[in-house]
Amino acid sequence: MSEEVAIVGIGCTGFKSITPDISYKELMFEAATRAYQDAGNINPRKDVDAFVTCAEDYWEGHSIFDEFVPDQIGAALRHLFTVSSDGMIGLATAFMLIKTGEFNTVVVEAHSKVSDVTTFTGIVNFALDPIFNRPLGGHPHYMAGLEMTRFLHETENTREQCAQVVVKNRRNALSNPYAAHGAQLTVEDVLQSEPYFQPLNRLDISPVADGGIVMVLASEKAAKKLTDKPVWIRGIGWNSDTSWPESREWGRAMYTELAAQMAYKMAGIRNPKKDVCFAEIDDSFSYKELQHLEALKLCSNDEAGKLTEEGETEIYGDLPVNASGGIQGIGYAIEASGLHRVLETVLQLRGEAGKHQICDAKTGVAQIWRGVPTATGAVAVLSREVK
Amino acid sequence: MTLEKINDPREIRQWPGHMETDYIYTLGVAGERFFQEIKKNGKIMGAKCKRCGIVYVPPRMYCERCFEKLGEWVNVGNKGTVFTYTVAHIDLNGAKLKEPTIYAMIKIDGADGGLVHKLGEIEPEKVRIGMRVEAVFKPKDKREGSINDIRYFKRVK
Amino acid sequence: MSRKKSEECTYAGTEIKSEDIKQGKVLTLRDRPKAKYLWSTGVAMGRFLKELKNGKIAATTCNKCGRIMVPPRMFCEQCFKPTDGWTYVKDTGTINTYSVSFIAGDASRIKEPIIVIVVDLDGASPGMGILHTMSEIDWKKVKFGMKVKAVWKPEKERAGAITDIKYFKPA
Amino acid sequence: MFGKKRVAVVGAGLTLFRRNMKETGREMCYEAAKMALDQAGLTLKDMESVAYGSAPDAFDGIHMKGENMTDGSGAWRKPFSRVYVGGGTGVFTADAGWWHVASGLFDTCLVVAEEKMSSCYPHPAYAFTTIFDPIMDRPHGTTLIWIFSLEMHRYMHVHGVKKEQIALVSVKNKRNALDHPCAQLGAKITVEDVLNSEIMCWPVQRLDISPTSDGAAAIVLASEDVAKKITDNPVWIDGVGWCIDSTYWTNRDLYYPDYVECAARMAYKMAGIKNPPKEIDVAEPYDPFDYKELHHMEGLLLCKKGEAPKLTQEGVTQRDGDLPINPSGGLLGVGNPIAAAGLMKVCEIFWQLRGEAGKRQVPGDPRTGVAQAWGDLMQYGSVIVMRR
Repeated sequence: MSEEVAIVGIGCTGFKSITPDISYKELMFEAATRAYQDAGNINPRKDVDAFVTCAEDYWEGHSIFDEFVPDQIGAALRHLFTVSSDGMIGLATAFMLIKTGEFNTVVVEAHSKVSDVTTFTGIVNFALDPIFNRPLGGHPHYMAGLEMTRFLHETENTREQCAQVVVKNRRNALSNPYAAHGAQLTVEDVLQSEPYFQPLNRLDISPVADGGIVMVLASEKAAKKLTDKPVWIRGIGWNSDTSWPESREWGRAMYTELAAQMAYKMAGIRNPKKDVCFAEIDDSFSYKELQHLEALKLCSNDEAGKLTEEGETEIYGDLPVNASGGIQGIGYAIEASGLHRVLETVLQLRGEAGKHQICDAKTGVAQIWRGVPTATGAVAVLSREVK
Repeated sequence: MTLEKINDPREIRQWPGHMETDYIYTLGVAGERFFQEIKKNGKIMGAKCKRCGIVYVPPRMYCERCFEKLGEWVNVGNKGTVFTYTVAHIDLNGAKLKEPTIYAMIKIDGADGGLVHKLGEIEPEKVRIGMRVEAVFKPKDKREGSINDIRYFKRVK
Repeated sequence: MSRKKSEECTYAGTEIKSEDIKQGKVLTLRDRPKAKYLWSTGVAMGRFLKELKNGKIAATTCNKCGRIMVPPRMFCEQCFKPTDGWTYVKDTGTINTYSVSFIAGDASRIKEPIIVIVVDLDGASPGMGILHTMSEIDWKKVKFGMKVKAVWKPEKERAGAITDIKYFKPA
Repeated sequence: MFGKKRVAVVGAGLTLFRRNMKETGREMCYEAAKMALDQAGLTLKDMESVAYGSAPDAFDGIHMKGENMTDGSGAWRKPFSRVYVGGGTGVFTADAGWWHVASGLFDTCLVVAEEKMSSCYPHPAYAFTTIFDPIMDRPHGTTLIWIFSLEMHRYMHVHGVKKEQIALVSVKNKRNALDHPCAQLGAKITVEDVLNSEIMCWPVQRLDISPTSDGAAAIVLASEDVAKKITDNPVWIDGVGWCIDSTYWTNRDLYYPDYVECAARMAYKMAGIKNPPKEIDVAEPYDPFDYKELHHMEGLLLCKKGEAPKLTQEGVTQRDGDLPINPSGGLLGVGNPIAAAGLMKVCEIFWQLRGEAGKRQVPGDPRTGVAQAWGDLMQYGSVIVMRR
């Protein structure tokens, strides 16, 4: 008999465009300290069965970054490992560990110290295929420009509606103390910002941010001892479409459609539009929020832009999307981006989201994409109710 | 939380480093054949999966869907259709380009995929999805077995 | 589909020689990443580096386990709590282990061997060592447990780096 | 729907291990994965998830290299994730495959590990110069061999181990590798050859070290229900374990790998193993350097601390000895494409327990085997226990 899995503790440093006063170790230590206290003041030296950390070497400037993780999160001479992926796939890994029945309490860590990197685009570029794509040269975000053109071509969503996503999310971020990039903008501001990869403009592309997150997951039995406000992982899914950009759909986010299918099936959700109250999803490029909303089946195809324009995805709307400010408003936090979507979903479900709290949030969806040039994403369905 | 924090901005310091060295990539079993054909013959070749019927461009040594080993090579010609495009105005370092670069995903005729490449001999405003284009190769003696042996794709007149 | 035993399998792959690459017998592409960093040194290492410039080795302390830790950190990894304060350790110590390198980082050969040591510093908790190099001794005469002392760069040349200690020499 | 499930290995595959391979990383992944599927009698369609492992991106020269290799690893439109624990990755990838199936989320998992070290120019050793702390270690020009020679020397010093004893490991493993079809460096050498080989970083000499390599390995995992339908002789994963020690490696006594012991205890507990030397019939401990085999035999509790050199001298660890160690030829003989080399060890245990190891087969009908890998800053242990 297997147990359900809950998130019983969250810790976050908040996000800033730069954190020059602390090292990445000190950043992680802060997030860990907060998470363990939130999880009923557990002692990671004794009370945690496994630790999952999420990082990629070139973001950190260290080959085998795994080496530099254990001490500051309480995992020295303990069962820690790295998943080279977004924190949400780390969450899925922790979920699987607990489901095996061999682990009761598992910690997930993800962070961004992206301000330590002085060649951000050089590193994104180094992820392109060295044979077919990289030799073309240029700024790698042209891949997103290609995708946006096709997305707008295939659907009835408009350029202006994409800009509205940015306006909404950066405004929402003003209500979120964690967010680094809150702003009052207009659709015109976005449309008139410099063209970068047309139709993508400068303000369609999320700015980056530093921050650390640690989460504590527990089995049903352990969760009840640690907290009176568990948030249950009802379903989780992750998926990778072909690694060849040339073979992708471009207009559709297949990775999210398939990850959502997996997560919804696990959660027993047949009608996401009805069963999901709100969503925290990847909006790292403006159009991505619309593309992902449709892939998540939270609206019909061609409808995401219209809903956005009509205000339905605002905090007070029928389907609040990125009430936290999303990646546009909080900042792109590399591998912590997905775990932060989860964290904001947990805050909403606990009723602790403060000024951006959504009324009566029962079930939420968190989703992430790993960014250019990947076709990998993850989806989590979270709920206040265990079943 | 650490008990001590930095309060004096003069105490803030960064330590420099890098992860830069040279890399030499082999093009692989499929890539070697593909680029030799481009280099020597100016031909774009695809690899066909007999089981799925898919013609892969860029070619693979295996079908990603069914894992058949691919042995059948098909000359797919040098023409295709713009499937999507973008006009880039900044370079890798974020500096404004003097002339914008037009990138496009070109569906190659007779193939299920295509190539991500550049468009040339056209103004950005005139590019359309569905536009017919063909590969413009470098002269044979300048070709070295790279995707840049195709200079760009241009509109079919 | 029928199952193949390991003996019946072909172990695939195409070997090429380094010369094939050099002579252009196989096609290759070259690249070099742009990957530069400026890591924030933070509270612990920031102070440590600043103290090195002054010719001192700074360490942090944990009141719970009583350890004196170097390199310093703002957390005690054994107790999982913030460290409580600072102290100095000596620039003398004992060789915990050593090796003698005849090759450089790119695997090329070097003429003068480098004596590499882990030195447990006096004044720190037992076993608290740092990596450094040793000089002013024939490498064949280095011994485990040998007492060593730091040789500092002149104050003006110090940059706030571990290399402000030029090397360790026999005490 | 869920609940802990027993997990079986039902197929294994390897590419050749060579200094330079023509195949790209993803093409090598494909070759290994295809062979593993063929051996299991399964197709890609049968695979519900993929666990991938690889060591530094700085070898292959691709940031987020896992994402570049999803297709070759059989993950087209499938759940895919990459685990990464330095040199420990290969064995750990099999551990990761285990939880995909044991969790009940998936009935099958394709496990693939790959390394293409030759892309890094002029030498893969460069990638290792960036594994160190930039403030404390890198300014000295620290290399990988520096730190391992420090560990080897400390181990020799504490137990009074002689170079001659350690060299026996290299002699044994390179000879074992002569029987391995993928091997890069199978050879008949003598202890004198090792002792007379070029000094790299004393006490480490050229023949104490495994080579750099390109290569890939794969295994197919299935839940008990599925495994029983497709094979009469599954090999079960009965225990997995992993552990990481502190980053501050100069604060630890390097003579003994506590982290390997911690990982081994985790795996043995899961597998119900109480007396490892008695219950384990064949072992593949990680041997990128010859002393590491001895170090890891001790960490795996296969003998007492300091006792491994003696057992080696007595021939206990030979293929026909009482406790065969690295019958494959190990990293010293077969080659060391980091993550692929670790998973190669799991493949070897699988073949040994099935009696399919051909010329490498250890006698006595082995029933229980263990594979182990090691990584990071002399800091990581990953362990898997398998039973017929």
